[in-house]
Amino acid sequence: MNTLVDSPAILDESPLKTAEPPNYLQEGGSTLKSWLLTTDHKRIGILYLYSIIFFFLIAAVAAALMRMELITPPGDMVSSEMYNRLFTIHGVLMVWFFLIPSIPATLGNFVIPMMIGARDVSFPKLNLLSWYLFIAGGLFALGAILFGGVDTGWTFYTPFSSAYSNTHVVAMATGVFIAGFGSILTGLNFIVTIHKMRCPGLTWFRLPLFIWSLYATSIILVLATPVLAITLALMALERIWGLGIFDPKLGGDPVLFQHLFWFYSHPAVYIMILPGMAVVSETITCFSRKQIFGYHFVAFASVAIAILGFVAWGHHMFVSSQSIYAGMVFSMTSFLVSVPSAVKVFNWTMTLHRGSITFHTPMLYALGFIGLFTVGGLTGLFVATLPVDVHLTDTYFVVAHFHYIMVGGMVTAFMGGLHYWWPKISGRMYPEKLGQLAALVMYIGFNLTFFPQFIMGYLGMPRRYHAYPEEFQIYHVLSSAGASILGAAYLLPFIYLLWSLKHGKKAPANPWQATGLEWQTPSPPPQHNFRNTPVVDRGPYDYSPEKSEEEVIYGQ
Amino acid sequence: MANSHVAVAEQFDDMPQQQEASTLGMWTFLATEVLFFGGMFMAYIIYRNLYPHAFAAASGHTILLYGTINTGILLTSSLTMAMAVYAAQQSNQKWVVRYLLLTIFLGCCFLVIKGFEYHDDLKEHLWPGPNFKQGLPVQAQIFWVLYWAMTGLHALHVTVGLGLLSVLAWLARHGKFSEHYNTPVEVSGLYWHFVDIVWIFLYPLLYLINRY
Amino acid sequence: MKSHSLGPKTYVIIWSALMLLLFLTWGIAQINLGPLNVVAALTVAVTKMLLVILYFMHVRSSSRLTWLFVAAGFIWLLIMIDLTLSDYLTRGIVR
Amino acid sequence: MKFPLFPDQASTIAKPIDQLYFALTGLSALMVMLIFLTITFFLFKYRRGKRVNRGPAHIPQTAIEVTWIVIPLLLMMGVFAWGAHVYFQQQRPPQGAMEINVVGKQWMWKVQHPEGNREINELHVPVGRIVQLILASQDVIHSFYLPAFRTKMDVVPGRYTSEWFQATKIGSYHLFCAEFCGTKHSEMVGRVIVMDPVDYENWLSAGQPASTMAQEGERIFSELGCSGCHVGNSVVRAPPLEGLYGKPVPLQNGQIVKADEGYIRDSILLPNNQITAGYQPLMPTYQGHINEEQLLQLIAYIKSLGPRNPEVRR
Repeated sequence: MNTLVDSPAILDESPLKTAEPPNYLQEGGSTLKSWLLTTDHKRIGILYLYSIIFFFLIAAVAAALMRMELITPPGDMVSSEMYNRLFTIHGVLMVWFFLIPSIPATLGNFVIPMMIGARDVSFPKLNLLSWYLFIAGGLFALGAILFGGVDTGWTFYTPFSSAYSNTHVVAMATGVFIAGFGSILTGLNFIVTIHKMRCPGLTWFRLPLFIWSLYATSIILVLATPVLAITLALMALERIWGLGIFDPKLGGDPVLFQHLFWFYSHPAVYIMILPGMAVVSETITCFSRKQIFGYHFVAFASVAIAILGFVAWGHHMFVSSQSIYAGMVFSMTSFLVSVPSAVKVFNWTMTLHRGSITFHTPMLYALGFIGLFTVGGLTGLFVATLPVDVHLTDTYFVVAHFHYIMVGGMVTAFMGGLHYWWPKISGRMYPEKLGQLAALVMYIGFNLTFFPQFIMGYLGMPRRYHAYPEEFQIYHVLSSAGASILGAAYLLPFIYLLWSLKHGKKAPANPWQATGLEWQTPSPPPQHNFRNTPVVDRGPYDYSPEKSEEEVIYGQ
Repeated sequence: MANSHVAVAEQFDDMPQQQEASTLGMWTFLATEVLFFGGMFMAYIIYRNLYPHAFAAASGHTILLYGTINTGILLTSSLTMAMAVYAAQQSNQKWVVRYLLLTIFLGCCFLVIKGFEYHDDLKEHLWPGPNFKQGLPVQAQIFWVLYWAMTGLHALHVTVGLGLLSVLAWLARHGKFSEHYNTPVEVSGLYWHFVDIVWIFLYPLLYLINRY
Repeated sequence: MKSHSLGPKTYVIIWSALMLLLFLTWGIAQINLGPLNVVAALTVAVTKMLLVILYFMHVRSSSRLTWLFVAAGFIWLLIMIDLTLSDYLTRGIVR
Repeated sequence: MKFPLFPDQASTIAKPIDQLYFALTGLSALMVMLIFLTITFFLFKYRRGKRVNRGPAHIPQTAIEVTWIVIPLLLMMGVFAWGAHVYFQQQRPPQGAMEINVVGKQWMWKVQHPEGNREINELHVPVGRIVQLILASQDVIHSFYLPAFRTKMDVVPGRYTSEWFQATKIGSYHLFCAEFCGTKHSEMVGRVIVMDPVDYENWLSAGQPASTMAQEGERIFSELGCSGCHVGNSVVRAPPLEGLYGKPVPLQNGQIVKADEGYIRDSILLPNNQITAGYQPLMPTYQGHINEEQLLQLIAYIKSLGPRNPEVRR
């Protein structure tokens, strides 16, 4: 049940006489200053948690307004200027200020050092700096929104962004640029931490798959984000000083901007899914009490996705006037990326075989993830197929496809991970029944919101349209109805999780009887995670379904 | 990123772990930097490939003398930086400071010369836009956009490096570095050498097209 | 603590080589070699870079992990350049 | 409220693309069923408290892994090859296409037929004819999207792109701008009207344009003073344009390029890049003196110039 030789000693030994030694929330005080100057990875994780929820709410309001506007065909509720700002706000905030930091910077920050038996990340001050960069970037973005917004879409395509838009493009790009450096530093911190801070006995193939996935994510953060930074900087140069590197009037090529942008933004899609896979590998094993099926394959699939993710970007540009031969190369590589993703799904499925399955909230989210990610992944094949994509690109089919991955995949996994580690983070249990209810409602709401968009997309409904021909209305109405259900499903956990902070049941050190070092220390953990450095002598997921059954049948 | 105390930072077990982590961290950061500059190098490759004549014509207006002298200065500053790291490893307090100051001096020389060069470039109307120098092909402006962006960003990196080195020199003067603890010097050295490497490529790409 | 076999003597030799290469690349640029000019200039630049990386940055005596990280940056850059060129070099072939 | 399930199939390429789409849908449905049924089965069979064998299963793990890596990989490559095959048909215009010029600008589509007819946000085409659109943008990137024809192409400033189709059904279909282009992006829409060829001829002549595109181009040609260098005996200074279109042009640097629309466009706007062998780079740029529509007219004029005197060309 545990991966430690001496875990009882760790749990029992307490240097202080009190029954409960201070945890990370108490040690160092609870003043605002103690939080804003903390270098504790757990506190930084929580700072991120609050910040990304803040940005999520703004972006969600933008989405809600858009869905309301789209209930009727004419653009009658908001003006087209407003609508364009709304989807830009939604895209920019969701991508850079919610999804990219969502699991890595919150749950990742919180559990990575604990999972590898370390006291903290390698560079705790740098970790705090990442958060401040994130916030500084966020303030620029918010500023850009408050002073009139931006209407370029999150893709900032030139020459519209560099020469034609009359909005605060530079401020928004600056925000993304700064936040980008925050995520580079987070990735750097994780890479070094995973390489250099593992506790004795924790070899690479004894690492939980969460670590493998986040390592793969960090590779992308470190190697892709700088290209986004320089691309946005070049775009801003044109806007500020007329240094038109992509300006067609000087012989510049707007399509080069797209190459550079997607060299970052396609791998970034995997920043937005690998951490979700990371969470699912943890929860699906825990709640089926099973060793993961094909550990090595799942681990290497993460790395394969990270690497292959870098060679597929051109599939966003099949109709951009790029060479059709390049299109073929990128189409082929896109199909290749689908294989390791499929391997993961198959392995999770087989993990359930001969398990001892319970349906706690994190498990429901994990199963939801598999379902929605499968649909998202399979529709990815449609848009990787060259001629089909020519028809589908820039339609609602693509919108539905990436929401299945990013919301159905990443947000679902984030919710699952948040529930899974909530006892560790807060020291309190969440209300289980409400959790299960929210997970089910989310599943229904999500599918109702986004499935109609596939059909609408094949019919030819273009994305980023403020008004549309009336034959698409039925699907927009269904989608908006689903969105309101989805909204409720996301709101519910916020309420009961906040409630549980005060009124939830006190959580034991290991409520799920999970393996993994983070469960071998009290909930909430002490400031430096472990009282003694743990020593590991076996691989992860050392579960026994038979033993769990005995506990059920013969009592604890 | 590394603590300036001789004591091992609390998240680490021992000094080797701390040093390895810092060095690995810097290498990771440099990989990031490779791709940061890489975006512009790629734009350069694409456009030079599309407009070889315009690039040759435009490059002819860069000031080869300044560029060459600056290359020599930066290469030499890499030598003094390497020597500073070596002196720190030998616990040679006096020479750490001297080599660091020498490196800073060379870095400043580079920036001053670059400043003169920029001044002359501007006087020649080589800033792209409506007042761009007459008689050059339109696409020459693309070259000059790249010139300003690449050298400007490089100069920014030199400036950051000078800041880092100044802090190091100050710390070294207070005897912070020895054979037991010299990670900051070594890690900053890596950064400085990287900045040098960027220039090693900028020099032939910007200054040396069709000089015959 | 890594033990470096490198000392001032090696550094000065490397520096001399770098200066020599600088002179060389400047000289070659004055001669018309056609397309070979670019090749020569880049060969010299790569050589200079390797000297700096291997000696000044101590990669020659570093762990395999460092080699991997050094390589990663350049390999990724090559991925970016190659695949983008796959577009630009084959554009307009089919009409 | 309408409840459409499938878009009109109104071009020759629509059918092969829809076949591919259905194949993918079938494949996906199969995969979804496979995964969902397996998971559901496991969830019921192995839920906690049920008496079943949970002992270690002796499954040939590596064999299974290799199977579910190789089979999807082969399937994927199959789909890729099929897709690439259809893609070539979709991208390569067949011989004998009639050309129509389209200029996208914020926020309208301006169409010019070679006969001189112009329309805005409407495109009339005859059924059964192969139509190739030459697309240009006056400002930002647009995308010319015809869902019923399953075709779409970005309209990129600074160059010509093209798309082709062969309409199979008479009717009126949506035209959308599919690349976000600013405030009124969603109003940059129109109709494609597919007509019987006879009706199309009637429509063309009913429009009664004063002059054809090439004639318009000829007017611009003399207005801009192009004839000063490119016509008559002055061709010593500038290359002659007669019969130029579609021919290979030897350049000063030894390269040979084909004189297509893109080449002529670049030669007018960015004249110093591709110098014809044997000439000096004397031509000034006409950037800013001429808009995209006039440029297309000018090119139509140059295209209309037949070979004048074969000996003059080098």
